[in-house]
Amino acid sequence: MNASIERVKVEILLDAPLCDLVTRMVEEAGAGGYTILLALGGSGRNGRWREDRVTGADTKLLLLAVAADDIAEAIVRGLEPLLDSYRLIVMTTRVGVVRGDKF
Amino acid sequence: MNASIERVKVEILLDAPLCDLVTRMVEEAGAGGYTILLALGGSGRNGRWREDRVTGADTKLLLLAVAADDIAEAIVRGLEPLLDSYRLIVMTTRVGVVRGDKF
Amino acid sequence: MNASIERVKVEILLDAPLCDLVTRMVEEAGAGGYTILLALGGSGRNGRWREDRVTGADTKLLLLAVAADDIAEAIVRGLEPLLDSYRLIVMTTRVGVVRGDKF
Amino acid sequence: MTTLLSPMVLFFGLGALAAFARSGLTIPEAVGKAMAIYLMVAIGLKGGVAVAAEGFTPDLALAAVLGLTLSVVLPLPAFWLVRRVGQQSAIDAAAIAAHYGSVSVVTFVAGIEILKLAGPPASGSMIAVLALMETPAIVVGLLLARRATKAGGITAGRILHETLFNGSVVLLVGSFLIGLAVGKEGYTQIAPVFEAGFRGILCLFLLDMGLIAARRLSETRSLTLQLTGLALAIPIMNGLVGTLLGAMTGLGTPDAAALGILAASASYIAVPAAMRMALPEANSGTSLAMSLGVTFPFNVTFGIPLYIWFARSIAGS
Amino acid sequence: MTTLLSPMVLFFGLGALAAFARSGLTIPEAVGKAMAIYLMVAIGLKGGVAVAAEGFTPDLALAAVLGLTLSVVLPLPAFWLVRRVGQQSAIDAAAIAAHYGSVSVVTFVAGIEILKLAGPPASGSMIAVLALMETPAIVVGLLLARRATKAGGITAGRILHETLFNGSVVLLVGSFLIGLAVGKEGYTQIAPVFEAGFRGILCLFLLDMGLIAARRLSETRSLTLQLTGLALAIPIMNGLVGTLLGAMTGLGTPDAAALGILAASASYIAVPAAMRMALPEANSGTSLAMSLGVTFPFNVTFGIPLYIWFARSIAGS
Amino acid sequence: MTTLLSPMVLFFGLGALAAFARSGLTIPEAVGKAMAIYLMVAIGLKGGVAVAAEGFTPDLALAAVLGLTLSVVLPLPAFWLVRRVGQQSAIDAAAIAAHYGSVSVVTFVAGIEILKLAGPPASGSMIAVLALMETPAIVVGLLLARRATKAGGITAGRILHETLFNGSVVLLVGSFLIGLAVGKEGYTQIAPVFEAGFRGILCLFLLDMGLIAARRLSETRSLTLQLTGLALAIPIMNGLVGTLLGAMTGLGTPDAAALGILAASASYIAVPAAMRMALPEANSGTSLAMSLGVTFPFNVTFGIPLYIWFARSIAGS
Ligand SMILES: Nc1ncnc2c1ncn2[C@@H]1O[C@H](COP(=O)(O)O)[C@@H](O)[C@H]1O
Ligand SMILES: Nc1ncnc2c1ncn2[C@@H]1O[C@H](COP(=O)(O)O)[C@@H](O)[C@H]1O
Ligand SMILES: Nc1ncnc2c1ncn2[C@@H]1O[C@H](COP(=O)(O)O)[C@@H](O)[C@H]1O
Ligand code: NA
Ligand code: NA
Ligand code: NA
Repeated sequence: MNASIERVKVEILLDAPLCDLVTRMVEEAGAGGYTILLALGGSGRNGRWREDRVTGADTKLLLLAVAADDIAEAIVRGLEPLLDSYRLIVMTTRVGVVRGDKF
Repeated sequence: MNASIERVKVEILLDAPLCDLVTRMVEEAGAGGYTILLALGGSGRNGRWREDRVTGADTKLLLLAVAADDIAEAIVRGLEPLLDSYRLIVMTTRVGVVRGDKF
Repeated sequence: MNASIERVKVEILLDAPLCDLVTRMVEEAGAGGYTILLALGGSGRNGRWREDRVTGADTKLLLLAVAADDIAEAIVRGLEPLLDSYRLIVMTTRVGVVRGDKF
Repeated sequence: MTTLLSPMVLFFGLGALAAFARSGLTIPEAVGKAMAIYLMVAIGLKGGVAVAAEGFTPDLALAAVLGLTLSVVLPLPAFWLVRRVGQQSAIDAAAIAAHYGSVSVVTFVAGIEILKLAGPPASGSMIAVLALMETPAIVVGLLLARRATKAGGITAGRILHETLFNGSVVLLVGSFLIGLAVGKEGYTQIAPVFEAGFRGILCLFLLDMGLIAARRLSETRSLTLQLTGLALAIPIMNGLVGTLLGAMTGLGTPDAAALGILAASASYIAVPAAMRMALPEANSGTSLAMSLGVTFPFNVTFGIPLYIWFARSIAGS
Repeated sequence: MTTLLSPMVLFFGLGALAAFARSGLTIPEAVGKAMAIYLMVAIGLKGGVAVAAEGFTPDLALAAVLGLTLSVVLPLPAFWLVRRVGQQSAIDAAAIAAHYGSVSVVTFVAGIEILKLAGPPASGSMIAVLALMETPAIVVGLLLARRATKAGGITAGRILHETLFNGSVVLLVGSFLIGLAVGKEGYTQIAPVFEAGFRGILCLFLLDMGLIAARRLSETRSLTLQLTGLALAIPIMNGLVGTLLGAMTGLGTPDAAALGILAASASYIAVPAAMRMALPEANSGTSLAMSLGVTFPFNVTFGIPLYIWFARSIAGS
Repeated sequence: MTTLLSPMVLFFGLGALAAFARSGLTIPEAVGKAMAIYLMVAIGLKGGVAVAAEGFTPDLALAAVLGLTLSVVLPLPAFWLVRRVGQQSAIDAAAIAAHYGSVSVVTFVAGIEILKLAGPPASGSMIAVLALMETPAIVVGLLLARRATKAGGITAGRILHETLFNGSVVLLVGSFLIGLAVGKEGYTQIAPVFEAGFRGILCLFLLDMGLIAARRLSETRSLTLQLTGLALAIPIMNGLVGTLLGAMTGLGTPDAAALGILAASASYIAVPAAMRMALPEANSGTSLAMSLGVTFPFNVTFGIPLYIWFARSIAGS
């Protein structure tokens, strides 16, 4: 795709109570923006969960930020200390973007 | 993965009021289908937003279409004139799909 | 990204009534976990649909599981017999993950 | 016909018009579900409280037997018609037949209210009949499809379980039993929500149903003229047969009308979900367009008054 | 001023405080929409029932003409002020002007209730005026932006359709017509939900609006001092002009106040959506911060009592 | 015991049965949240209106001091028991102890209603005590975990803020203050929604809670026999201690029972969220399975009647 530039899509699966903390870190790493999706349910080592819990404490979110390589790396590095204790999942994918100058 | 064929996943982040317009363009580009997810919130150059706005005007959607290379390119090309004025974000990723004949 | 290991992200678009069946199969293939997002609407060969149907029968979900190559392959192989009759869409993408030992 | 000008039918029409005019009006799914849950709990409770007062009458047993019979038998002519007239495959015809043998809670609720507006109401025990009629047609539909339901490892037991314990059956039966247990005195303390609110919420719910039915109709690609005709003919036929059967076997006039309404109504919640699992090859677009896009609106506007009129005519003759 | 201590205003304040204190309190979007739908249906129905009783009076025609005129004319001074004082581009100024020419249903509903608490209520027909005032300012705004709205293949017809058939117009007008059709007797059967619940739901809805308005205000990046001043000055100006116009042309005092409230209110639902399509280059952050973050709270707390007081003062003089 | 046959408890049981039968019944999260918001606003308002009528009594100050004391002290034996009997790590035990020192709004609301059904109601000021008891146990829990809460840059101040301003505290306290401000006359205009609807909505909410608690119980992997025993023993112990303390210090019988209910109840909303931030290593599965899956159902069915009976027995002796 000719008009397209390569960038990194960082996807972070996180618990809702951590949202403020994680978005702050993403912004501090220099990301120009991010978008958050709501997860409906899932399963992991701590058992199954679904969204229709009263206790918002284990609602999960999927944060998605498109960024240049160095910023993506800064995001991931910034989160690393949190990964184990907060059980975040972080994925990075190379994607083509149009309007690459934006990120 | 033996049974898998390469296709392009096009992801478009768009404002809800543009949904009709963008889906029409995706269909006209020849895509066999698409799926839409709701974004819960985000942040960009225009500040933060969250879904619990009364004003649906800045609800964001994530449209996702799997397509063959040429169709994906047509989708992206078709959207290009809209990108700046409507502040869409368009990402393309190579993905493996099963049932590749479908797309 | 130095700390990052390659894994496969398997994305499965499925009808809500099949959720139990598919998650069971994903678990049986050995995946350590998965996360489910709700789709809001879409279009395919069977026409358009949106989420605000009473009839939950055609609500669509997007299941997302990060797994090692062999497990991802097992997931896809396990689902293959269902693909045509249940009209699932299965995508696989190579992603970088941190905490790769987890998957 | 005065029922056509009742607020409930008018709100249904408003929703349909809004959808056809491609208005941006939408009602969030969570809200639609909340209203459905409210209506089912309210109707279950009221039925239970009524039966607690009336006691279990022979009429209830009779109505139950009639309902079960109808739910087993009605898929058969529907299957035959959809194959012959509708030109559908055996699997599609079986799925559609299951929809028409089963029932629609919302059609029933609307019917009960229209009955009440027009004269003596149906007895509370008809809610139990409603619950009994949800499942059998699904089994008959699967038998008609002439195949073991083992696609993708889904067993028949699994599907039966899903159907017997689907949300609306559990809510209806559960609330019915709670109403039975607490009786009139227990009900009084929680009654305001379920009594005063009922018709207003039903209006808003029918507004939503109008939107949904009309959108389904305008987005479908698989509805032929023949299938549209059948989506009108089958409910009329079933409704008249149900009413007649009730009247002939000695149910009271309102209960005969209610049985007709149940027979005429077509499922668009429980059956589609079951078919999606058990007969995934069936085209769910076709069956939903018929039951939700054509039959439901027809019943709410013209069908219900017709079955009531028919029940009264037989009784008067 | 007693209205400031009414539960409605206090709940609005609670929501705003919760947002400023960065409390975790949120009201799910589906619930906010449900309450908005409820309020619009209730107010439409009541208006229709009232007009069914009152009949179409010359006052209604007069109020309609006045409302349309205001909606066409008011964007002009707003545009001029936003360009000069606010230092915005023509496109941004046009978008903002459209917001102020159009109306806010919630401001209107709150105003109607505060009017009712304080004395004789506005007549039911003002709901029709509300519906008439939603759209014209959008057209004027687009003309002010001096460009054919053809960005990305979106035609002017398309935008007009979206605006004329947007959800709130359809609900308001549809419920109004249903109220007109069923009249007082038809309304009685569904009234409990829409009467008894109204003020309580309005409280909860204003709690939500307080949260939303305050969050909008604290998250915005584009609100200058000048724009904040204009977001206070324009509604005051428009409100006084609307009230005066109503009083001078002979509308009753409560209707003149209601017209002032409509003129003063700024859209934050229909217009932003239309502008997003038609003038995508306009900064929606600025216009929403003004209409939702500043003007709406001002109107709910100080503006509405001011316009009511003004209407009474003219009448008393 | 008649309270077990109250509609509220029966709906809770229906929800639990539906979940255990793996029925498809779900109540959308938005709807559950809406009901929770409604209940908290209603209970806050009623409390405030009651205190506006009663005035601030010395009893209120006494109840506040008792509530704060219990919330600080009760985590200590719970921590010890969970470490010794439950064999959990210090961090897990601290998190669990915080849950049991804090309170559950829903248990309290159910308790207040059951009290009211059975005799003289608790005084409105107990709502203020409820709000006071949400936070202190969290601080104690963090101290028990013997570590500065600085994981990932989250400061103690941040966590305190999140807890003090969490949604339910803000809603309860805010509505309480609004009730206090508007008094009986101001409340009358909005009362229908909050009075007539209360018990019916509580039924539907408990239906949802039954589903959620039972699902939590059946999906958990970390609940041992010992932990299940503690999830029954700790609330009984706390409930009896709270009731006794209230009775001995001279609170009226209903207020002593209410204090017992508060002491017995375990948080499953505010505390889990705080622990997720402050003690992320703690296994939230275990603490939620105990508080939501075991203690909550126990309290709603057997615990509340027990504490009420105990309060009356002491008073009668
Ligand atoms: N780099 C990014 N990655 C992901 N989402 C983004 C990014 N930049 C912007 N967005 C999303 O697009 C919306 C509009 O962006 P903007 O036009 O920069 O205000 C934001 O609110 C985000 O939801
Ligand atoms: N190419 C595609 N890309 C993304 N989603 C698709 C695609 N094709 C189909 N879908 C989704 O799958 C659903 C069923 O597709 P179909 O079986 O073709 O009707 C559609 O409603 C879409 O939500
Ligand atoms: N391999 C995975 N792929 C996708 N999501 C996962 C995976 N593992 C865990 N999750 C998600 O992360 C949540 C917490 O995981 P855990 O910490 O393992 O309990 C789960 O409930 C899932 O939603
Ligand atoms: Na039927
Ligand atoms: Na205006
Ligand atoms: Na406690």
